Amino acid sequence: MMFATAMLSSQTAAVTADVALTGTGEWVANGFFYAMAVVAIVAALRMVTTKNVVHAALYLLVVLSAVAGTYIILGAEFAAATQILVYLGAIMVLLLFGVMLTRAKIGHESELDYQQRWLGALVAAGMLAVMSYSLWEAFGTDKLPVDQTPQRTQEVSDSIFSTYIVPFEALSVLLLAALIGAVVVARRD
Amino acid sequence: MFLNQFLFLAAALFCIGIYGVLVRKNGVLVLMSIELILNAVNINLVAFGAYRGDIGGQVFALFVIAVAAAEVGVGLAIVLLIYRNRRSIDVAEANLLKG
Amino acid sequence: MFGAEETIPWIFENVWLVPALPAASFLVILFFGKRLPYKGAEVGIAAVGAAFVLALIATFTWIGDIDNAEGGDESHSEEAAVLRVDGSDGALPVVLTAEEEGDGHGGGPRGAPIVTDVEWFGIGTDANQVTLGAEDSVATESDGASSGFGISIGTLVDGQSVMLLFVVTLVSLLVHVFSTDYVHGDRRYTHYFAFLSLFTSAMLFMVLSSSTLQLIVGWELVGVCSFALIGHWWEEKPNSDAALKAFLTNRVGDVGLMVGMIILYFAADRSFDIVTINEMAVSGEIPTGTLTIAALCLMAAVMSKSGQFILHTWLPDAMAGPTPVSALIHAATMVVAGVYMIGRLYPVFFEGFAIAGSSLNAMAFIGGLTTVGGGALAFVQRDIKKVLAYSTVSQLGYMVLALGVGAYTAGMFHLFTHAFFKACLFLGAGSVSHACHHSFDMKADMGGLRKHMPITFWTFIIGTGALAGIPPLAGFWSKDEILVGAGVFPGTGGNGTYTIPFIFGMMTAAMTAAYMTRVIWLTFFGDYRGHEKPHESGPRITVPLIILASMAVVVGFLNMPSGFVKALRLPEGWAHRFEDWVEPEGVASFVGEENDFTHAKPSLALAIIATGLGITAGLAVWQYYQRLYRIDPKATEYPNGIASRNAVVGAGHRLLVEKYYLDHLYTGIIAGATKGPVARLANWINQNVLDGIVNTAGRLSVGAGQLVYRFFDQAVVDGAVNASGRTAASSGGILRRIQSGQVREYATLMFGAAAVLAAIFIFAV
Amino acid sequence: MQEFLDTWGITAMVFLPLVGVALMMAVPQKEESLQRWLALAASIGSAVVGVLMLWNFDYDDSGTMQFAVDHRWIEVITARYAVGIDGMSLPLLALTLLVVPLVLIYSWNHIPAPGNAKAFLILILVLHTGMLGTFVARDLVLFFVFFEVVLLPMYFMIGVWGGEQRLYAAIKFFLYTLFGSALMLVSFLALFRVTGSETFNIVGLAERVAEGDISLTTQVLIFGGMFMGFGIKVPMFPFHTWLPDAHTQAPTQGSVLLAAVLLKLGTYGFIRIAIPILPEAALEWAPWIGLLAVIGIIYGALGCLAQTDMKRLIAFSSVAHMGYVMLGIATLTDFGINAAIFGMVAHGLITGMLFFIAGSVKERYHTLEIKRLGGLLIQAPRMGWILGITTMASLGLPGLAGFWGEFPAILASYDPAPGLSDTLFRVYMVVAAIGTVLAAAYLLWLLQRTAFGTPSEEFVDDPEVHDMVFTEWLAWAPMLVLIVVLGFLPSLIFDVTNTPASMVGDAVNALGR
Repeated sequence: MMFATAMLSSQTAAVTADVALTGTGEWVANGFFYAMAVVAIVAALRMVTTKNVVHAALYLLVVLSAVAGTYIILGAEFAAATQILVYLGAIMVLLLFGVMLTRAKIGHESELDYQQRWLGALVAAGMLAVMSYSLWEAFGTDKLPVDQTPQRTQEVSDSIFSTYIVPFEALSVLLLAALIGAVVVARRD
Repeated sequence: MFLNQFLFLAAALFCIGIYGVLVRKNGVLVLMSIELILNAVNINLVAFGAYRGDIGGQVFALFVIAVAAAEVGVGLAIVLLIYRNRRSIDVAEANLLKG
Repeated sequence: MFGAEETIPWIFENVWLVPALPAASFLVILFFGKRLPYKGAEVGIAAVGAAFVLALIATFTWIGDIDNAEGGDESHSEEAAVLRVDGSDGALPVVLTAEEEGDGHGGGPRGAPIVTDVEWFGIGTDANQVTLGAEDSVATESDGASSGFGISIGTLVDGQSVMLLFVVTLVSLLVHVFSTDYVHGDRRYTHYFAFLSLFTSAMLFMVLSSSTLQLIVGWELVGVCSFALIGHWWEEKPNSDAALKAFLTNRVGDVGLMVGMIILYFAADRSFDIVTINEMAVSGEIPTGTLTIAALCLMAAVMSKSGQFILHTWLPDAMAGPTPVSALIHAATMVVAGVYMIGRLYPVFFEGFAIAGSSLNAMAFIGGLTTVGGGALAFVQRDIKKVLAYSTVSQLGYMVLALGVGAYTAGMFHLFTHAFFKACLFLGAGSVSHACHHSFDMKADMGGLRKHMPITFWTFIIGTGALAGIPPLAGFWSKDEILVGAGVFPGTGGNGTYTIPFIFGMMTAAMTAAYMTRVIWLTFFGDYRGHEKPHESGPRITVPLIILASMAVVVGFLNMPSGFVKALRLPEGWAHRFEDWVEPEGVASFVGEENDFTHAKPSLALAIIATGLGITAGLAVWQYYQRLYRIDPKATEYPNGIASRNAVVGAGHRLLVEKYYLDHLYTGIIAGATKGPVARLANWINQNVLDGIVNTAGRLSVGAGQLVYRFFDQAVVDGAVNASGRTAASSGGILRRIQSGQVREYATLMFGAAAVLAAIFIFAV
Repeated sequence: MQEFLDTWGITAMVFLPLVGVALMMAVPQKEESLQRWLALAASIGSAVVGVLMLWNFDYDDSGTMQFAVDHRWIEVITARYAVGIDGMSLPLLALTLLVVPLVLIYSWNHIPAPGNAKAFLILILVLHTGMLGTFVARDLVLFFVFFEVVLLPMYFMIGVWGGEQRLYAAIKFFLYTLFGSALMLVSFLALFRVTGSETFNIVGLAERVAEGDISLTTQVLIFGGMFMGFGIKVPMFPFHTWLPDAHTQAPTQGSVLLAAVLLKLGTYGFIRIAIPILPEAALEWAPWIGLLAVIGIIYGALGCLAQTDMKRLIAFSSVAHMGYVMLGIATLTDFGINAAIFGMVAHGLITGMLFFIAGSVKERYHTLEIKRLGGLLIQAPRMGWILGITTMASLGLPGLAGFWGEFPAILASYDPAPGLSDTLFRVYMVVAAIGTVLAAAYLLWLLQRTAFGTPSEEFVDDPEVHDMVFTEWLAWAPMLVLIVVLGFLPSLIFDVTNTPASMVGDAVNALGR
């Protein structure tokens, strides 16, 4: 249904013979989003079900990249870039190191899950049901504003250093504390 | 584009993360699942930011990313500590909370 | 050099003979090879030898033209021009069009590309080009005659292609000779030479292509030859796996190649012609945005073909092929196809990536990353060929880096020098393995070989020196030029944009020397660790080695900086010869745009620092192994090394051993998922959903009543009884386990309760 | 000579096989070798007439119908016997004229169980007439008749000489195609009615539609009927499920004919009938056809990766390859349609070749289970090499025929006909390009698992496994040569097809959308 309308609008847009951005752009963005969403969800599912720790980490990498893709669709290019840099660059390496430092087997490991997987699945499914229902009730078919210009990096930095300066500073302190804390906790005495 | 398509994606990732936290034994895997949850939150933040035309959503997503980095650092440190003390990172064996 | 009235030298007109000779030899070997006295090897050598002679003629004609033009016509600021020849009538070579822009007076500029084209096929009509809304849209007129756009096939001769002609034919010839001994008595000796010929022909075809379509054809043909030669011993699965991996990884890049070339085709008003595309890219007729997208797509092709990070993983695996093949294809020629393509379409990349601009571009960054990432991996290999393979990856990164920072000549020069010293190293490794009973394991089967095989040893040392950039060997000059070209070091005259690539380049300079010292020590020093006594190889192996090693000594002097020449009081004409010969100043030139294409100024201090870094790193590794030797002459690593003592270093070491887990990502995750779950899902949908609909449509009409009966009577009534029993039992189980003291169970409870509560709030309140 | 060809040439070519059938009927069943010679003679006779016509064809005028005959036929429904050849049908005719004799040669010592060469060869000849007729028909009723003539022989071929599940496959093939044909016939009749035309002539109908004021909705609906008829034959996703079954169960000869020629009847229908008559509706349908085409490309490739049976894998690869053909058609440009015709010929040669090889492998190993095969290059080196070349051609390696069907189709979708969304088709382009990676993956995987490695233990000393025999050489060599020659000289086909393809493209352009 949505597809059909998108298709029709795409054709009319092309008739006006300019580089159609509104109709087809949305169609492409939607296609891209759903591709990303499917990749993210499939990879996430594999991540929590795979028997191989390193594969799980690599699946997480796929999820994180896909999420970065959705940021781009939402016009948040800086967030996407940060996602890639911080998550893919830093956190993934940390996790891989964690895997290796704890001498987890790189290959298959049979005993990664608890026996009662269905309980966890039940809870997760329950939450998903509740959330989906309430999301649908609350937002229904609300649309995002059409004229989405990418939010410029400059605006982001401007607001960080003006409106959100206090949280920013607090975050800096938190990072410092976490750094020291991690060193203290992991130090070999 | 609907707002909800992003929110539903986030909800799905969130619940998958919850599932991972609940069923995984390996501490590192639990941390990964938490990353998934945080990412779901981030999608929500950015999506609402775009919905309301407010830059704040993105800013807070950035904050969350930074916090996540800290969280992974501390979390891994704890996992390492558990590993060093117990030669295992099975979180099931960490049951000191038992009454 | 020659104006519109003059004729073009015979060799440039008929340069198609160079690829045609090996192609003919391929057919001859394929059909008659087994019946010939030397099983086809002689045909291959003769054909490639003849091609080499032709290439030499072409090279010296080109050099002569350039030097003559320089003598008579001092000003280099001629306007762009291209000499086009229509070869389709096969009649006298006449210059049809000497397209000159501006007030071209008489003689064309030096270094103008010479294009000789014949029509390949025609497709499409002009009417299609008329966009609607244009004034004179004549669409339906068709007078029956085939009025297609001619798509041409032909040759493009300029400095770059002549240089590659020389390199490819020379290395190929030497590899042919080397192979007659190396693969002697192989199970598929004849096929081996057939494919060497086919590869040489395809590579030359690609090098000479005048259109992007032809480039794609050549590009894929060299890929398939590489596939066949990597999988030469296809009886063993690892070999055919490596071949498949190489082909498939390259196919991924080929998607980029195809899309990029298609974009350029339409952007250049439906033309595949390389010169036209370059002209339009320089003149700004193609919007920069389009160029950027095209350049990014093409970059994917470069990444796969030229082994750039993260698509480099096939190249080390490709070492499963015979060693001469590795030397020819996976070191000297095919893998530089990506670099060559960047050079061919340099205006596209230059404008698309805004190389002269003020921000770091993808090409320089990828090149830099590759050069360091590849070099680091070389440290942990046991297999001598794999070290060389990663070193190739690293050096290819250098070339891409050079092109990415705008140092065109430096990149091409490094391509040129690298071909010789890396082929020398690979053939040297082949010679070593020939002596060590076809093992490539440095740690288990080598050591102390310098006494047994002196020629191989010395040529290998020269190759290593050139690779590590020890003056005055070839690698020093080209590497130094790249570092200078980054324009970061004080006094080199850049705008400081490329700091990161520069740092990567410096790091690699040190790393290269270090890991090559490791190879030398493990292979040639220490005590011999193999079983039977090694021996020096025969002349068919050593002579190519000596030739390549002497090339590795000499070719660097082709492009000395003028300051150096002055300092040594050498004739001034000796400076930057290579630059004069190869750097395009014809149509493909981009001088004069506001994004100017400039040359960096050489710096003596930088050369000293870079060389010093390399030598220091090499000496440190040397010291490391000397100490080890004093502990245990047969040892290859410390029994309790730092990697086993320190967990973090151990983890880093493991990251390298696991090759950054990229293979896990590709094979396990991407290929595994596509081949496994995704393909099975598609098949399942096919069998059960699509087919199911068809089948059910038939079956439903037959057995509906029976189904209803079965479902109602058997499933519902019986099922309800069974299910209620199960539910009761399991709910008791939950209650029993509630108080266990485990975080997980509390979490489960918490989330579960949250979900329930939320549900209550939503529905009840 | 020219006079004979102009008046009787096409008729002779089309019906010579039927003459052969009549003669074979008169010969008793046990005279097998005579039967073979008769069948071969009939097909070669037809081919000789065909070659004579190709020789006398005016290649500068490939846009118009040549050797055209227009004669009254069934006056009650104003159907006429109108036939002719132009640049669009010529390559496909040539393909048919080449493939059928080769199939007959291959059948010399490869008659599948349960034997009965007489019936088998007769069916091939009837099929021959049907296929040739479809490519020369200029009248919709005539086209329909020939289109349907093809069905029955194929049905019997699968149902009698097929594999274990032959009845299921045969019925599925028959009903599926018949379903599509029924809708197609309805469309033809509707077209006849709404235009008020006096004949079923294709050109006449196209002119009527162009000048008449038939509402766009009607046109779109009529196109829809044709789409079902042709699309099922192609086969397009999601109407392809008859194909793997039919291919897997059919005897080798049936598979080859099915892949080489029968599938092209569908695509040919699009470019000969559906698009020229209803260009406006084609513009409406094109995005959807393109979408199904690219889905087919990816989906067919994924399906291939999951197969364990060599023949089924090749069958699925047809879905992917015909996806490229349909993508070319969906762009509605001269480039795309040229690419489509080239793609049809290339696919016919390459996939036909692959089915030949699969048949010969099956005959030697008595299985096509990929994991039981291996080491073909050791046991039958020449056949292994041919398999290698053919897979390379199939994955679209430049220098072999497959590339020129694939690449121009991808190229064309960068810039589809005016009135179609550039963005949408560029997305298709990228997806189709990614499909080439998957194509390489499954084909090389097939090659690796069947040709490389060492033979499995059960077949190491099997005396039945031998290299190629004479009839195989005779049947395969022309196809291989053509695969290579067309790879280097694509102009052989593009020069013929360019004018008629451009005419179709122009007809769409002329709509001024």
